[in-house]
Amino acid sequence: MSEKISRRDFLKLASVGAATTAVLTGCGPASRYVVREPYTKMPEYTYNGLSTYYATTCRECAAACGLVIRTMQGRAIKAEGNASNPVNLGKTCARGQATLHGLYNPDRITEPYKGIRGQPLGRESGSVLDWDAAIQVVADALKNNNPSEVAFLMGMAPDHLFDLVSDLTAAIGAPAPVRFGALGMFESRATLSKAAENLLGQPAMPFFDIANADVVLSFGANFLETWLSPVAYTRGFAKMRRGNPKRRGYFIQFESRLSQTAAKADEWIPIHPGTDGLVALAIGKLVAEAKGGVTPRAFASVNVADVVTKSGVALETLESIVHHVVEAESPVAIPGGTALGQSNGLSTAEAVLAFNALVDNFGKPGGVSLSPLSPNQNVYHRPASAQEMTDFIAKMKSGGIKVLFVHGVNPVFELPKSLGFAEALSSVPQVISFATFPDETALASDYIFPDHHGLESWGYQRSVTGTQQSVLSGAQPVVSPSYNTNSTVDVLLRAAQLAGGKFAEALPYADEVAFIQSKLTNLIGETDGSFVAPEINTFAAYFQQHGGWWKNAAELPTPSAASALGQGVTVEEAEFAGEGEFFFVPFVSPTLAEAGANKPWLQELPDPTTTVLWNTWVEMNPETGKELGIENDDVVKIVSEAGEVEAPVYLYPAIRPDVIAMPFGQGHTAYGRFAQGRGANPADVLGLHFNEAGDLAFAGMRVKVEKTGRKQVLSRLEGKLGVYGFIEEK
Amino acid sequence: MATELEQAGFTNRSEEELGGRWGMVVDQDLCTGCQACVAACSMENNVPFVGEEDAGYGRAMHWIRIERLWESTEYPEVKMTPFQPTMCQQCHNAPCEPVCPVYASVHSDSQDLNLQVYNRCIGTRYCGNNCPYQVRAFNWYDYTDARIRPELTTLQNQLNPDVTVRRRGIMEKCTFCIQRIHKAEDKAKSEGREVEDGEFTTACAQACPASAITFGRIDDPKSEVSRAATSSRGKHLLEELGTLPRVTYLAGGA
Amino acid sequence: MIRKFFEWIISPMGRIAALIVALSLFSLAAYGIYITQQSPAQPIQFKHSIHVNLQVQCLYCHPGALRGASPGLPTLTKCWGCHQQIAKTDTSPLLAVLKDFVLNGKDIAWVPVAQVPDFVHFNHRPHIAAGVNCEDCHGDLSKMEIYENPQVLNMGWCLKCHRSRTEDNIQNNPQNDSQISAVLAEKRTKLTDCGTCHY
Amino acid sequence: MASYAKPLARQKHAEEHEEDPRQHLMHDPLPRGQMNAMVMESMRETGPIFWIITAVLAAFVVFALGYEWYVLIMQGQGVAGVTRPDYWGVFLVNTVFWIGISHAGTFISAILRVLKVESRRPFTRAAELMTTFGLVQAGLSIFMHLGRVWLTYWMFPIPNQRTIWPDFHSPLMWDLMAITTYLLCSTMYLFLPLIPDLAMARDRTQGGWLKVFYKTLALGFRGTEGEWKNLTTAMNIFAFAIIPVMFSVHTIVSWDFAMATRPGWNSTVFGPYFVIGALHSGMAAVAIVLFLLRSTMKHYKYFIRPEHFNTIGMLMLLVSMAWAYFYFNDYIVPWYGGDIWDKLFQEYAEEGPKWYLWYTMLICNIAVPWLILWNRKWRETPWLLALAGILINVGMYLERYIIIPVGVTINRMPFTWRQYEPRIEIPMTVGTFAFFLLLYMLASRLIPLIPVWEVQEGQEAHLIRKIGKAEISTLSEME
Repeated sequence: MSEKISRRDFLKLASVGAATTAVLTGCGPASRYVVREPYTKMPEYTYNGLSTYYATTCRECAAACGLVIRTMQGRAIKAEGNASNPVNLGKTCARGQATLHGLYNPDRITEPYKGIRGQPLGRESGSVLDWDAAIQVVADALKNNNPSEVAFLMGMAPDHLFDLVSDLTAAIGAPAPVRFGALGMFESRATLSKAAENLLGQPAMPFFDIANADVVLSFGANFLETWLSPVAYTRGFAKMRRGNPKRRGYFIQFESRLSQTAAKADEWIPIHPGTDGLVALAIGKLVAEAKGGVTPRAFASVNVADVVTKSGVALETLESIVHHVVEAESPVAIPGGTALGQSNGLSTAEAVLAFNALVDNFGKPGGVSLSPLSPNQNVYHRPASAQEMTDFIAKMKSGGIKVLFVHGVNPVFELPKSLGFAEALSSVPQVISFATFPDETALASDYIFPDHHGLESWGYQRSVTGTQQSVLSGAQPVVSPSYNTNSTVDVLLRAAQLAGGKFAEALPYADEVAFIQSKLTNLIGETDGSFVAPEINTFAAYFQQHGGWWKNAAELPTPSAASALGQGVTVEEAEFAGEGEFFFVPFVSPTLAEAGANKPWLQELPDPTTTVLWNTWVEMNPETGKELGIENDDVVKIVSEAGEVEAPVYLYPAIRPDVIAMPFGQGHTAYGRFAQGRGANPADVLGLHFNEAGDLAFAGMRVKVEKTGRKQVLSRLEGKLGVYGFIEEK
Repeated sequence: MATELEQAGFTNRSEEELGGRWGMVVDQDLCTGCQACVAACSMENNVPFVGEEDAGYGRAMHWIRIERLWESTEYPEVKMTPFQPTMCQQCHNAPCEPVCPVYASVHSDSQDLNLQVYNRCIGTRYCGNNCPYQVRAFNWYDYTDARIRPELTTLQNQLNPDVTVRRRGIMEKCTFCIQRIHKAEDKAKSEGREVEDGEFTTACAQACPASAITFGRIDDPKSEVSRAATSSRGKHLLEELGTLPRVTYLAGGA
Repeated sequence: MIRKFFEWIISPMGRIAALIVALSLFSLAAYGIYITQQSPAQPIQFKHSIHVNLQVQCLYCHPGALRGASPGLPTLTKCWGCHQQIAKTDTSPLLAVLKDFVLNGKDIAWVPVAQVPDFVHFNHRPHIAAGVNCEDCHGDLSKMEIYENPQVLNMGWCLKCHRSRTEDNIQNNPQNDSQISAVLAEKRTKLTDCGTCHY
Repeated sequence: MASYAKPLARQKHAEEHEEDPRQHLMHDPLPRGQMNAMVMESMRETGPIFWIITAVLAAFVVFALGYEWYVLIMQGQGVAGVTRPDYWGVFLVNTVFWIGISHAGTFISAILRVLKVESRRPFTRAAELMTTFGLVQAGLSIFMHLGRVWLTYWMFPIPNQRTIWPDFHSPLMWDLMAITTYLLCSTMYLFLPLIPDLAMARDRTQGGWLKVFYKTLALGFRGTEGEWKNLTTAMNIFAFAIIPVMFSVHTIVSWDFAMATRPGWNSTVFGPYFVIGALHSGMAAVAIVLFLLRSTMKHYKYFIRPEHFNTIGMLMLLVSMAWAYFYFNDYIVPWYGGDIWDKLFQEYAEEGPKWYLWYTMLICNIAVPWLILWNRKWRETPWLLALAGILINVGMYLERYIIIPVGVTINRMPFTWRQYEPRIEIPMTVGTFAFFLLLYMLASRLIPLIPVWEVQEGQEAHLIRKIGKAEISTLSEME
């Protein structure tokens, strides 16, 4: 321990020394002689003055991108992409880069606490426990409660912890762990897999091979921002655009606002919210007619003229699109985002998949197929839909849950207020959080037993979608833990041992690494993988070294087109809840996503389309603004049937005049100094409306906009004078 | 080599243009404006964050910023210009260099880069004023001093020891990750060879998910960057000023 | 008041007083500069001379110098590796300090002396590769007990060497070979380039 | 006392209007002793108000230039309003402004002396003092602007162990050289004509530190023929030599901008344009100062008379017209050139958020002088002239403000265009004004602001003899 502490202090001091310098030399050294914290006991590998690189997995979202972390003298310095990981092939997104600001975040939870619900964290409010006591608490919680009343709520990432908990719950007869994340909610994953089940034959995450497509129709899927696996899809996009020297891929985006993805489209079609499915069908019908022959049943029923009026997409536009599609060798259509977050989301998804069936790209390069299951996985397990979360919350309220374990998710912030998770927590006798950061949920828990940061911990993570290969991405600690935290897996293992009996039997592992290796054993035989190893120790070593294990060949289950075309697809008109003159479109902030708000450099990054930093804004068309007498930076109140939220206005020329949009990611009431009390959370106004697949119809609401008379100047990277002109300022 | 570059996107075929050492190509048709390069650059080069108020006032320290303007703001014909990552163009005839009274902004003859020598800078800000691309960032406060910003004490563990941490009153800018250049050259030298193309790259190019940024030797006609630069879509920013930038932009659109 | 002062200051007495004040201020400043040039106190009075004269190679304790910027300091185990076998360790009062450090598992807070400011990116490797010996910069340690810099490590000193070694003169280029002089010229540009050390 | 004097310009004019020639200072001689006594008195007799004002000013200077500057240095330039792209702010506006003010001194005293304009005699020194003190403010403003002012010495060509010299390509280096030269020359040029008066003051002071002060500075001047000869030669040399320096200084200051690759700045006319602008503000400043001296200092009503205001007024009108011409040049050329960025630069000044500054500038710099100064009666009304002077200076300050912080918003990267709002600059700017005033007030207690000997020389040259009934002003060559 002393060695670790001394190293940490040394690092602090050295970096402070590097950063602070005497006034009179300005850029000069802090003093003539810096008395360095002794580092004479450092392990030999940090002794040579060179950097060491560790392969691990990015935990900022569930996409399972591989990272290679450059460390120097025991501290992580730079996150770089793992070039051999098929998901990101050496690339990273901004959040992956900023993961170090999570690791070295000043607001991490440093030791296990017995918290006081709702109180800000700190020695005065909560009392510090030691880990033995903490594990005792967990053990008692497991043992003294009826298994059916023990619940695990976990993050989106299908990782080793999820496997462990699944084993445990299965063994003791507790309900399977529930996985949830705001990203999953806004991506409508349940809808996608349901649509896949209905049309493609099995409940899996469909995979859209845009890399080899030459015409891409995206119905609200913002796959360049946060959708499913942004890095992978961005790679695909680049290949689609410039990969083929002969032909430049053509990309059309249907969305009611010009999102970052739409900004890259050759055609952005500001479509009336909720009519994506109709448009898909209409295009399909026109394509079928253009190709000649009999129009498949799926498209027979749709009335094009009717669609034109409803969607506000001119017939000429449709025809030009049809022309593109007919010309194309491998067109593909993607459903996602706001298109699925409607009351008719499922049928929209089905319509789009049916269109893909029509252009006959199933299983073909540049077409649609099913994402392969990752190694050592036999069935696709998707995160809970909002509907299922409501049931879960109902169970909490009814007292059906006596102890709740929360890890890797922050439902108090991520779930719409109207679901009432925060209230439901109060009716759960014991809530134990494993949060790394003091987020809202952690502060509302009885105990916080902080997990290591992702870069300090072992593990593996499955890639759900984004690559054609089957990938199991490996994680290993790149630095020794900075604080008195403990791996949740170890905590559960030891707790199970303490609890004894069936618990101990369920988890007969010495420690986290032993458990991970046990999960890897079935891969040892595999010969078509990224590496082959005779026995587990070698395999585990390679696994850490390569940053995971993946099949060399693409293996995509191919759906059958016939079944998809055979059945009729009817898209009801979307219903919009509440009254008000505007449609409300929340979208996930491309730079912050759901958990980035506590990383200062992510806050400092401008939103790609509006260039707003450090805050939340309301996107409104300037025309609308003129009508309502609202100017830039006027704080408006958005009132829906479910609630209200306030934020300053950004007059955004590229949004439908009847649509109000707002980014999700800010508006924390906790979660550290960089996030707390900054911006507003659009989830506060979302009402309880679901699509046919049980996903939240988050884009299916009407809202009112009220002036508050206050002004709050938004920080923008752009200079307003140059971008929007200076004359009218006079 | 010259012949290779003759059919180049380079419109200005002066001798300097054909020379040069390090170059970068940015494909605006691929750039999705995702800000990964900005984050990567800031992490690699110890660029401080300045907070909401200062960033809003124009003091953000980004060494690379992704610009976007509007071709038309009239709905529904509204059109956004392609995202344009703007970093120091490493001009061969750099306007920032001759105006510095103390050689803090100076040309590197061995690397053909614009250097900013932090410890020499006295903060006249003439270079920033004279830079047509407005890519220089000035340290308005001690943004990196943990005594002033206690939240940095832990974050500073992430600082890159290969890059100087700047203090107040100093101008700074993109360096083409010169510390990586030096590392690679050092390594190559110790193994008695030249630096190979693609052996290393800048932080932004390394991160870019769309591979919109290419970096390498432009005096080597076989290098990836040279080939990219010869695209007919190639252009330089503010070419009319004759600053001979080392960054080529490939136009967006079909 | 002012008048009084003026009258006093122009009186011989006053002039002498003024002179004394000026002198004392000057000498204070000089002293201030002087103390910044002194080597700091070290936790162990480590005698380089003994070790060097015992034929211990520099790189044995400072192997980092071969590869990178920081030469590194010997770990306790490295010190102890030899010293536990040396009888003198138990007798000598100086070594008692080391013994105490080792046995109580304390870290030795060495204070680096030959250090450059953090805006200078010095790297040992290329210098050693260029055939510069340790003593060329660090002085003859076989005669030095506690280490102190033989000269002020400032930019002029660095440049002096960089320039002299790349000068196209008789000892760098004995038979005035044009190729060699070209190489020298290139080296010179590189070695006098600000960006070689400052970035 | 060997010297030469020209017949008064308005001789004929005066006779036509048969006014009393004694209204001219040159024709209204007083005995030397009395005149010297008057000047000494005006320096000695100080009311409490004077000291109160001085104390207030001093306190403010300590606060603004002391404390505020300390804050600026310790916290960084961020406490000022500068940002990207407005890297340059009010501090440089002040620099240019104060250098402009400083031009008055040289112009009035050197050029008018060379041209033998008689009415310059009483107020050359007042103007020369403005030069020196103005330059002090200019220098301070530059240092305020520097991000790391404690390293300024790196700009001086001093041999150092780094073996680096400053870069003489940089216009800032030219600036440094020019301003230093100008400061030295103008100080010398202030000092030379001061010597006889210092000697006079020395002889009229008994004991005390003032005596020491004068004794030291008078360099033992006793007024022998030889001393006078050398002095006049030296003065003439400097009078001629300093004129090109004056022109070069402000031309070089203008190059700081003209050499930049910025739209609106990169213009060939900036040199003369800045010089004439400097004279514009300088002359106006002289008018203000003369008014203040005349109305505050004892006996000065005798020395400074309407005729002098009249001279200044005419010069102001002249310069104002010249300025208008150059501004028109600077405006029309890019307008015809049709460079999009230059056009935007102009549009931004006229129609941007700071449009009102542009209009105010035109009114103050052109309309005001042209309306007031064409009328002799008005020219000879001190307060009116002072008012015009104040307005013109406001106008000239705005002109610089539009060129630097406003104009700098416009560059070739519209994505970065931002507005500049001064913050700590405001108190510090006021501080420089206060400092200027303070220095002037202290000087008025130490040295004669009226070059007594010069006035006497003139008066002795223009004697009025009584021939019959007629009083005829004659001009005599004196030995």
